[in-house]
Amino acid sequence: MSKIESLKQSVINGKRKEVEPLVNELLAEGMNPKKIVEEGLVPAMAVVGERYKNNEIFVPEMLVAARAMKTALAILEPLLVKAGIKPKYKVIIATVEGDLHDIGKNLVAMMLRGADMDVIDLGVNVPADKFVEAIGQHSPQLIALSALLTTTMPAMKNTIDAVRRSPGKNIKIMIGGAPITQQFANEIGADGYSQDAASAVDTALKLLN
Amino acid sequence: MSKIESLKQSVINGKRKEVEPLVNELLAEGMNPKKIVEEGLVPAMAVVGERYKNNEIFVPEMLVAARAMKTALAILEPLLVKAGIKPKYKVIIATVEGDLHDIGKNLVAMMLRGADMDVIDLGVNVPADKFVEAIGQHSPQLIALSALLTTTMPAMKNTIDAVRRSPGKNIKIMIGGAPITQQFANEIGADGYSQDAASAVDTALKLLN
Amino acid sequence: MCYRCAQSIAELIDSMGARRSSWPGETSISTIGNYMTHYTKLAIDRAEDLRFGTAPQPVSTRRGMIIGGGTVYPELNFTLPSIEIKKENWPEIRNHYQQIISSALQRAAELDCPGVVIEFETLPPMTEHPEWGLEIAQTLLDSMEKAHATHGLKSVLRMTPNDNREFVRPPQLRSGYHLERMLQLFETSAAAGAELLSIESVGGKELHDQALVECDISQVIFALCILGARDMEFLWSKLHEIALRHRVYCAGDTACGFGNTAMVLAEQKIITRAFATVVRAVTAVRSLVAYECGAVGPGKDCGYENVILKAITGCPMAMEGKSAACAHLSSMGNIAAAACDTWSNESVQNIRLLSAMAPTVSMEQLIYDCRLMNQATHESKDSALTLQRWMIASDAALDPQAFILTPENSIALAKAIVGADSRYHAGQAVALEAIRLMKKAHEAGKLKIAPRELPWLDRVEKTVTDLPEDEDEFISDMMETVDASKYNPAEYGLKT
Amino acid sequence: MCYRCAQSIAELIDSMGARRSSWPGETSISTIGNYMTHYTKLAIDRAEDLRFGTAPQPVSTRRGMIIGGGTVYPELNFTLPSIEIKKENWPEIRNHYQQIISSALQRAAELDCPGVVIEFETLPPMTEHPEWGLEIAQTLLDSMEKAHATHGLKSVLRMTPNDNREFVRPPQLRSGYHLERMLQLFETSAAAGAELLSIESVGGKELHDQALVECDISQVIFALCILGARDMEFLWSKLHEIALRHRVYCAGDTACGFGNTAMVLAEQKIITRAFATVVRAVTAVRSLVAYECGAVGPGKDCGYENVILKAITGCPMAMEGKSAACAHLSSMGNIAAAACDTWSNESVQNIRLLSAMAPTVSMEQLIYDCRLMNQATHESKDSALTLQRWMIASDAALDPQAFILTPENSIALAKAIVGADSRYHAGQAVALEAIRLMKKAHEAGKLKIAPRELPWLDRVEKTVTDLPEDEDEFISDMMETVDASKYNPAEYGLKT
Ligand SMILES: [Zn+2]
Ligand SMILES: [Zn+2]
Ligand SMILES: [Zn+2]
Repeated sequence: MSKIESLKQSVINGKRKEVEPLVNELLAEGMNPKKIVEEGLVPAMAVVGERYKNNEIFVPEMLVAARAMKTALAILEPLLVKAGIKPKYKVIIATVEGDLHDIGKNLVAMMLRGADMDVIDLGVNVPADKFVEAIGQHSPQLIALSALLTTTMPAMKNTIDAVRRSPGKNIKIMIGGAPITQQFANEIGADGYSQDAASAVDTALKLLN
Repeated sequence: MSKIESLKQSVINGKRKEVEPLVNELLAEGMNPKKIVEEGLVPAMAVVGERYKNNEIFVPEMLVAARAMKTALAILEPLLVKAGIKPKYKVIIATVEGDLHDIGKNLVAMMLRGADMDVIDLGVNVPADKFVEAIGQHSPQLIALSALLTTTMPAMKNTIDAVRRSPGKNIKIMIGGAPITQQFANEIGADGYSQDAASAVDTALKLLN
Repeated sequence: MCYRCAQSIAELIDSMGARRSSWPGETSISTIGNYMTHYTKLAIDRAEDLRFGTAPQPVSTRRGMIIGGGTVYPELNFTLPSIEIKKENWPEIRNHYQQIISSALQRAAELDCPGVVIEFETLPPMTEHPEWGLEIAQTLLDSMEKAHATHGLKSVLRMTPNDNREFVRPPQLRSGYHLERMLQLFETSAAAGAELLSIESVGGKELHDQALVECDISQVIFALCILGARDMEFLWSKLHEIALRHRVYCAGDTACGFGNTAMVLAEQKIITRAFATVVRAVTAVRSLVAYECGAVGPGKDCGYENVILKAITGCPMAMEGKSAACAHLSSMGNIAAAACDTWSNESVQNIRLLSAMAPTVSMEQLIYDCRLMNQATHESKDSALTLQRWMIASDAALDPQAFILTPENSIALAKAIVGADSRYHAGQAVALEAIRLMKKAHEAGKLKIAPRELPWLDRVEKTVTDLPEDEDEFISDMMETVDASKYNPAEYGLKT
Repeated sequence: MCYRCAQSIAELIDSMGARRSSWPGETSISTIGNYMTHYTKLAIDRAEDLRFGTAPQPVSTRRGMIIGGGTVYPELNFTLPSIEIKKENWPEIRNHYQQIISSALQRAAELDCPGVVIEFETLPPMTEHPEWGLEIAQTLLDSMEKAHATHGLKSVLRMTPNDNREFVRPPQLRSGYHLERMLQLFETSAAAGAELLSIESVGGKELHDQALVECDISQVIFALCILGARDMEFLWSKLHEIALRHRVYCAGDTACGFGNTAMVLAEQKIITRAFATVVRAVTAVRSLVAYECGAVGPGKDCGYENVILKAITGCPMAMEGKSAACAHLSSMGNIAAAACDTWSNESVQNIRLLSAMAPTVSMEQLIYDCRLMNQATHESKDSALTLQRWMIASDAALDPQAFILTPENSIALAKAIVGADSRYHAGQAVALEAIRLMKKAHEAGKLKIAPRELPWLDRVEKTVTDLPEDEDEFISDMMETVDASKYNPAEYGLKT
């Protein structure tokens, strides 16, 4: 097995301790940090995501893999920054105003990170104006909104309306949460809808490409 | 009991055979046909409607009363026409396109007639353009639409849209039927919503006054 | 095709096994295809044998479900939310059905369901354009096949096109555009793999609606036992031929637009419960015609009269009660399950509830209801009867319609029907028997009937008793009385 | 207020009748108000006594419902459809509740329901503005009074304000804006006539969410048995005082945000069912605290752990299963009813179904479910146990959580809890007992656990076994491990 393949397997299996030496060795061998991310980490998380989607593993196992990836990134990121390399996509995610549910949002954030996106998590109960402010600050390519209460679905619409009136009006918006449907997404002018955390990455990539 | 009171009671109790001589006697005594309608027939049907609403009687009993009223009207109407007296309000009623349900519509028609309205029943499965045509022909003050299928609710909206684009665009529109809600009425621009046949007269009068 | 088919022929058919769980060779079929069964005795004549999950003539499906063979299966129905059915919306419409079926079957598999009946009751434009109805049927069948391959989940499709013949007024029943398209949808979906054929046929409804709101029992009997029955004979003979051609089953009709309309009007206090109860009893005469013409069940869910038909025919029956509250409120929430073989939610829109889409919610509820019944049956016949006893006691004393549909009373009504020498007489007999049962129970304090309802019982009884003995006399009396503009006697083979 | 209240005092309280069906004179109350019950033995220790409709300590309401006195009552919940809760929408919002309650009670009266529990679970802004919550509560109470006057329909209101304390992050639990307003809504609605006080309290949830998605049992026990329990002690002592002041009942809390979150995550295959099952067992330690602080039931519907609490406390319990499928799918559709005293739909939006508005549909379904149970009970204790046997057999073998909540297993879990000398040890003991029950049953072929779930059982067992014996050591270990930014130990009376 090649070293990059070993790294991939270590991430898949969540063997955090194996990751650090492998990354250092690869760097010592002169491999480009960007290549390590693109050929080691991202494919590893894709495998993990696929296994989860096929009901072969559960989220805790994904989290362990995500942590292993994070260990690698902790070494690689400073190098990437120095070389001016950034993740291709930046995403802002939040649960809307009046709603405190964050498990679903957190899962989606984790999965997007696994797909090598830069995810800025604004937390829960986020008012529309705070959201617009954050967009101005971070200039994301994608916005992801979550709501779990029927009575905070209107807050989702308000947030989208506020974004559409702001300079960031053309940014793609995806939404999700238990009471949300494709029809509601159409009604309030969201660009995408994800039925569950597992398909969030697919939805995001469809919107971004 | 005064003779007009006797007439009222006969209509309430659906004694059709008593009605004809009583009306003729009242006319012979010089009573104005309009007064016979307003003080004998309409209050009788109001009592019947009230009893039905209070669950004291059933619809078949109402129908018998309505027939007794019709017997009276058969004598009075030619006189009223000759004197140029018409019911105060004209209503057009129909079940919308694609929908064949007519029991509810028929009940509402009966109740509106009991309130001395001139009801033109276009039947079931009535397309929007036919509806607009009938409005042009009859110039009603009120339109009543019925739908029983979720999938013919859009036809209700289409009909209202067509009316609103026509010369009769300011005519009041009320709607009803099993899947209909006040919220749907608001959404499609109906002026009123009646939850059941029993309250249709109240809804109609509220819109007309 | 005459009604009074010789009893000897009927018995011959019985002995040939025409009413059986799987199709025999084609030869025997074609020879019996042209004859009708005339039921003169009951398939089930003891109340203890009229119970859920078990029917003397079970129906076996291609994937090995045996309906009436001991297990009650959930039967799921669904419809679209508010959306116009037209070409532009077609992708969205197809998505709805795709989403409904995959989520519902997924849940059924998760809950280890032993098998599922899926009913596709089309919407009128899908019968008018049979290619649309077929496309959705195919979508459902594909998902069902996939669920079988992936999870081993057994399922069968009941196809219920709309009876659009009433779009012409007065209805054009025996020919024309709507009949042709309806038969085409039956034919093509049977060919595609829909194994159970059903319909809510409408013959007679054009006079029955008015009869209901006037509580006119004469016109009810005319509409159901004369007009409706004649139309069903016409229609179900056609369906029988289609079923034979594709080796699928005629499953049954329901007097939905008759008995259920009466029931719902009674729930809304528009007419009396007692009258709706008499109507229900009379509907059995009409719905029976499907079985006379070769249907083998499971009878269609919304026919509360099905329990009477099960006693007569021995065929398995779909029923619906508390878990169909999404479609209509009912006074028979538990008792309706007493003799069911499939247990249905009747219909629910594909809308979002807090947990999941509404059809998936219905699927879960039905599965748990069925599990409870199957547990009892699994234990013993006595256990099944114990659960049934509580189902009956739950509802029977509180509502006249629930009361006449106890297994015991259903058998009494069934006897009144098979004991009569014509459908007209059967209608009279079963109406009088229903009234007798109600009165007796009310007097014994076993049944609650509201005081303002009681006079109606006497009124209806007197009317039925005063009807002429002779059917032809009755027909000509009625033809003089009813609103002649509303129907066309020739469409029922009646001379004007 | 300390956890290890002397047993002698607890027994004194028992002997004074502190846990009874109606309030005694004020004097005895005020003397016992400051002590906590420490359960050291079970109120129900035989499985046959742990059944639906019957609790050793029934609760009597003002209109004469006796919950736990032999009859299972429907408990109806409802919420708004998608609508923003703000001043401008208030008339529409009030109309929704007005329409919900009048239609649902109307249906209950039509179906001769012996009594109804109405739960008003507010929406966050209605607790933040207690005058809003109170106005809706008053609307409900008025309709309930009217239904009693008109139809003789008995009903009682359960008031469930929101625990908004988590709107501040980390949550501010023991003081501040949200606590004050929540207590104000409890106080005013109790004064207005809400007889049952409940809440889904959130103490510990800020750490539990993360523990769930990581399947970290140590952090689960820390969140539930250390943090959550301490917060409940604080909160329920306050509620106890309010209840005493207005002579109403503390009904109970639920670990909804804990046990049900785990259950739903497991249904969605995000975490394993086996882990969710262990979490459920541990939630009982936390939910029990309400009863230790004076709650008398009926325990709140969504606490599937309630059956364990019923064994310990003898108090009646609300439960929910198949007829709450509108709110969440569940693997315990039938078994959840095995020991219920009220039977709930959990929650449903006020949206239109084909028959009626969804809350009315739920009301009808619950009533029929209850009728069936009450018929069995009415017949005999043996009959009730027979129905219960089928409910259990329906679900227990198919799902680990259903399995550990059979009456027999619930008693085993309850014993593990009362046998422990602290909540920390109770949490460990009940987790291990749940694992033991699952493993044993799986080995005996009595319980289906998916192969990919099995390794988790060993993993969790080992973690629990390896936890330190000493509670203080555990606490300081955990305080080092958990994300300290997420919670404030001082809000739980923990020293940092
Ligand atoms: Zn039907
Ligand atoms: Zn809850
Ligand atoms: Zn709840």
